[in-house]
Amino acid sequence: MDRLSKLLEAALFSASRPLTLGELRRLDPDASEADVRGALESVRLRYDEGGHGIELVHVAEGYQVLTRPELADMIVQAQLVDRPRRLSTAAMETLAIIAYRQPVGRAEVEEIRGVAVDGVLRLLVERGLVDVVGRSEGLGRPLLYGTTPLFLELLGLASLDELPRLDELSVALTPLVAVGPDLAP
Amino acid sequence: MDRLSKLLEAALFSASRPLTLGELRRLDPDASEADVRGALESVRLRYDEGGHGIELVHVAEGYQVLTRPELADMIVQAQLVDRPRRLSTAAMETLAIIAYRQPVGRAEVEEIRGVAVDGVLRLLVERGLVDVVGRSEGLGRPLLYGTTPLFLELLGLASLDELPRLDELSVALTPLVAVGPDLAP
Amino acid sequence: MTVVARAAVDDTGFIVRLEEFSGPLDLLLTLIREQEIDITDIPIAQIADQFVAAIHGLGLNQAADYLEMAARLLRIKIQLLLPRPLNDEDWEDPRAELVRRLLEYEQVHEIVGWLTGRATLRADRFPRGWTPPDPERPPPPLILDLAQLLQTVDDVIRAMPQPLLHRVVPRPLDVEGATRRVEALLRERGGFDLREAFGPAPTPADVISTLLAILELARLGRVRLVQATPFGTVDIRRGPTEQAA
Repeated sequence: MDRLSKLLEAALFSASRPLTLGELRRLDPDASEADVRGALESVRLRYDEGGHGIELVHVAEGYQVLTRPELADMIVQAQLVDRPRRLSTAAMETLAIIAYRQPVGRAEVEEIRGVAVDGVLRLLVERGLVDVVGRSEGLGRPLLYGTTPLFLELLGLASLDELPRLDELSVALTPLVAVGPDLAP
Repeated sequence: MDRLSKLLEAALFSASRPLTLGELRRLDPDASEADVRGALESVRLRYDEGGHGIELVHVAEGYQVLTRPELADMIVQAQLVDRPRRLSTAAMETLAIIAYRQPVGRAEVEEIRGVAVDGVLRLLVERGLVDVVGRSEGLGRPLLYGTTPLFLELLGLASLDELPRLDELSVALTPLVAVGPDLAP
Repeated sequence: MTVVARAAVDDTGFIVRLEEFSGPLDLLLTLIREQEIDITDIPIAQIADQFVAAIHGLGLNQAADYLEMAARLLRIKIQLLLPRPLNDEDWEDPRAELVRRLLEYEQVHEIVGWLTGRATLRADRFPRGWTPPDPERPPPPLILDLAQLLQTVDDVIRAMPQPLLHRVVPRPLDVEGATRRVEALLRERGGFDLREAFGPAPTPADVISTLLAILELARLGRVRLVQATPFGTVDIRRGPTEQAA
């Protein structure tokens, strides 16, 4: 491996989260973006072709080294690592609505789910999956919520663009993305 | 890499601590201790001879994959390891009270939050968000705290005047403004 | 109906299985799916009764969100029962808004399924478990944002332990009053139509309060709810109830 690839590999190992291209470039001020991309590619190839148990993944607008999925069962069975806990349906529904309608206020989420969401929303913020991204101009200037990079990371998505488009869903309806105080189509 | 080496690599990568030979053997009940030692050796050689930025290290508690020490400085300098941090809820609450009531003494903050704030207050001073701005005329002449220029900088505010006035905040604030003349910013 | 069989009410009548459904729309959609009903042509009378029975059976009859939906369904049911002039072009199907919400919710459901699938796949790939301990170096960059600060100001003020801040809000639901009204009607007549119980020009709060009162009285075995025909009116009668609703 060349020097830059080696450095990138070490940096990706040291960080507990995906690193963006911009962050990786900070490792070597002399390296161009193309250099960094090339070095990342060489790390990726090395893992893939050398039959490694880890791989380089493009996720959450950055890059991260993760173990290969086919090894998970054996590692869990050996009780060396636990799988992350699943979110409740209530939390997933709230997350789904925020993902598609962000920035979105609590009232709109409650309108769609038909229940109060205070507790669930607080949990999602505490877990770092959702965050306050601003305030609406509307009455009482309610807080607006959006998803975080950790949300993408835990779903293995490179960006929000990878979420299924609404017209790809089997339940066709007026676009959820059309943000408005009035939800009527 | 053979199957066992691949599995060892993934387990060593994902475990939160060094793994002993005994733990590694749990990954494959059919593997002998010699098999595991052999596979570990092949992982070690792979890292050393392939010019990787990581290495397999045998420490007192077991085996671990670590980044190579000579790369550590560059990674630290690029400040990639840490996630930018947010303040805890406790710190944020204390900061919010100080921002709106400054100059304010510790006792008053504690009265509002209903808990002791020594530790949190010290943290805010250490992080340069809050500082002692004077002494009260009251009994014991307690220290008074206020926010710093760094506080404004992190919020992107030019001056304290740009903090939204309390009466612009949500409806929940209204009664407070009514009962406490001393709460106005 | 399997929905009701899945849960039981505990002795106190307290909500025991709220987590079974993520909300009233979830329960409603489950009812509709189990019976393979066309979502755009919901037999409201039937579904409304099943919904009321289900929330009662699940011990959800004290959860405001479910009660609100129950009241909404009963209102639609009543609207559909009202005679309407022939060839009335302005007539709007009272179910339309409910159908829209159900479809929207179904879409959310589908997204949840997709997200859950992705999360499950991702859960099989582990990040590095051990990361280096912090050496001696400046603390990581701090994030501070105004929205969060403002939210915190809200939270602090809401949580302030000062009795001065208490504000008395008139309780919108008056279950006690509704209970007295229903009991008075019962004493007077021994049985009456559900709509009479709501009183003249009821507000949504009146409807919910009345519904809550009737369900509570039914639970205590003091009234019996009878529906003679599938699309008929619901009668409230004095006497023990063998089967709730």
